[in-house]
Amino acid sequence: MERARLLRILEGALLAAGEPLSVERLLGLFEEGERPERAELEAALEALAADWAGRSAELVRVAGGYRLQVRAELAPWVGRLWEEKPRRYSRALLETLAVIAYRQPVTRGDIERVRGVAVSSEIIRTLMERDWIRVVGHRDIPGRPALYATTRAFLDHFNLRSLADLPPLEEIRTLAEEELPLEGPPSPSAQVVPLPVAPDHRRRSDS
Amino acid sequence: MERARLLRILEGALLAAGEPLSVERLLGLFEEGERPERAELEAALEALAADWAGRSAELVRVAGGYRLQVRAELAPWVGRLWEEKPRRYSRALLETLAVIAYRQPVTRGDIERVRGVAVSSEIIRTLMERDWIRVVGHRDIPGRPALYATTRAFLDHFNLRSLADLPPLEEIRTLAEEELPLEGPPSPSAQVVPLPVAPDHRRRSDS
Amino acid sequence: MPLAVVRGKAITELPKDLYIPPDALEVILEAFEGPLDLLLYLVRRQNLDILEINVAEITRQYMEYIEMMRALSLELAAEYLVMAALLAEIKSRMLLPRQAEAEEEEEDPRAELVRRLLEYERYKKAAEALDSLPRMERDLFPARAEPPAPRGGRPEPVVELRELLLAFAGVIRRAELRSAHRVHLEPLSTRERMSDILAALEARRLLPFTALFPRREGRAGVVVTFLALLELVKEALVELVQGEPGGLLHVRARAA
Repeated sequence: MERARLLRILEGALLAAGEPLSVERLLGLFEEGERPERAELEAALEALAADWAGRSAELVRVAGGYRLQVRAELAPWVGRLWEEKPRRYSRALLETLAVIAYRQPVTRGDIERVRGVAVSSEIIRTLMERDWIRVVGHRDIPGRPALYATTRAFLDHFNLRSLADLPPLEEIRTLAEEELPLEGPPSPSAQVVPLPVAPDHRRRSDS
Repeated sequence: MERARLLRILEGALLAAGEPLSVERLLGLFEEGERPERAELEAALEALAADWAGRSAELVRVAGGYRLQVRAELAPWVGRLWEEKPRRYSRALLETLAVIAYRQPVTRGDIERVRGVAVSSEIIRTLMERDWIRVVGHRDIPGRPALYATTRAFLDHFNLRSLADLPPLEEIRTLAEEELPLEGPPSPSAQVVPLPVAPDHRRRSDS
Repeated sequence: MPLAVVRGKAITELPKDLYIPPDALEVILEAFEGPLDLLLYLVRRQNLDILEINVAEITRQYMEYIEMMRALSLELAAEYLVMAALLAEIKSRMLLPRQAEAEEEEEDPRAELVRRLLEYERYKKAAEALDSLPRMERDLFPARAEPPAPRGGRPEPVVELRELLLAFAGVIRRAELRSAHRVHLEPLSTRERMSDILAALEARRLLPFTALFPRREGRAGVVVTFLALLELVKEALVELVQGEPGGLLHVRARAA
């Protein structure tokens, strides 16, 4: 593969990933016949880094691999992108996360069957990037779909010691329909909910 | 602000955002004293688009604003970054989406009349969840069925600036006398199907 | 070996004008998006213009499909039967002699059907055109770079446990509306342990059975791990292997 083409592919992948890419992962983008040597790939990455010198982003090497990063000097402007409103997750994402938490390890197909709706790649990606879910294996069926499970970071965020601290299904069933905040505003306070051991507990934090 | 610096800031913001940014949002990145004129900003965006010409990504304008996106020709490599294959949508879903896109606002009944089969709730739910369609009102007939229309996110996802950019619907052939030749009289009134409303129309109701 | 039994009569070969490779029959019959789609196919297969539709012939072929689908016990949407009735009606009206004076108001009985077919075909093509547009996640990907550190760090949404539970309550409710049976779950400690075991097997392909039972967890831990293993075996996610009779048990992930 000619150098210019290799550079374009690498740059495209780094831009699309938005996360660090290891040399292995970058090599994995190529089919066997066209796959560059490792040294060739590394040389190409160096050339790419030189290409980006003096531009809005730089190619940096971090623990997880290579990533493009917007230069720190642009922070005063770029940071204003997010000044106004904190993002919120969609209901679809929360449902997907809940299904993974309660039924893990599950494939995307499993989630779709429970939810009755297609799960977008974006949701899975967001949850992976947030480090709330991870791939723990693959199911031994055609396509070898990934099996997802929740992570330590997930437990930490929700202040749980283990999944067993999540309320059992029977309790969730009793959450009344009218309690469902379809598009309700986020409750402003309480980022941390007390451990939901006893149901009364949880309801108290509700009110 | 000098042009080169302006370009760097815009590029940095577009890369950091990873989603379309409107001109307003881009103007909002600058403090009052340094804020470029709208025309200046738009000229800078054009220059940026020219900068990216022939590279791994391109600057495009979609409904939600300006977006830097990795070129489609790199999809074969970039797509390998993720294990999940991109979703393929069923014909039923695509046909439902097409009827909504071209004839909006429509009720489920309208869609069913065109397609000749019931529309599954799952399809509607998937489309709602992907944020490609939404309810824009209710028709004032018994049952007050919901009226569906496409969203800005739909246009963004399909790389469109407005509904006018959709591939044109095929011309309607009217049933003229000489065209239904076998027996019987010609159909008296060729029922003409309303063309999709002008896009601008609908977009106004969008905001 | 009959392909199907229709009205007590065994069909050993498909009607010639309906030729479909027999092993593809079900797939093809199920591929239609409804009666209009099927009719459109029948018309197009004869290279006919929709405007030149021959109702008697199309009706005959349509009915053969319907019988075929029934014979194969494929799920037949009610719309197919409604269309069958409509076709029969049109056919009979075409046979009736027309009265001269009525002729003026009377529409060609086929007109409405033709109009619907033309209309459906437009949207069918529009759907294909839509599908071939380059789209995000499939052909195009947003170009992103890590935001700059100091102020950039995009604030991640905070989710409360309650939101998560309510979302799940909604899922359960919908799932139970769809299917009569209730959602049931293993105890969460078991599911969690299943994930842990799989994760351990991701790192090392083969683990000694005993390595999964850390001493410090005591009896409760043993029970949870054992239940998790049974569940993993049941779901065909892992297998237990033994090199020789009486040898050491090993656990291995099923997917290679």
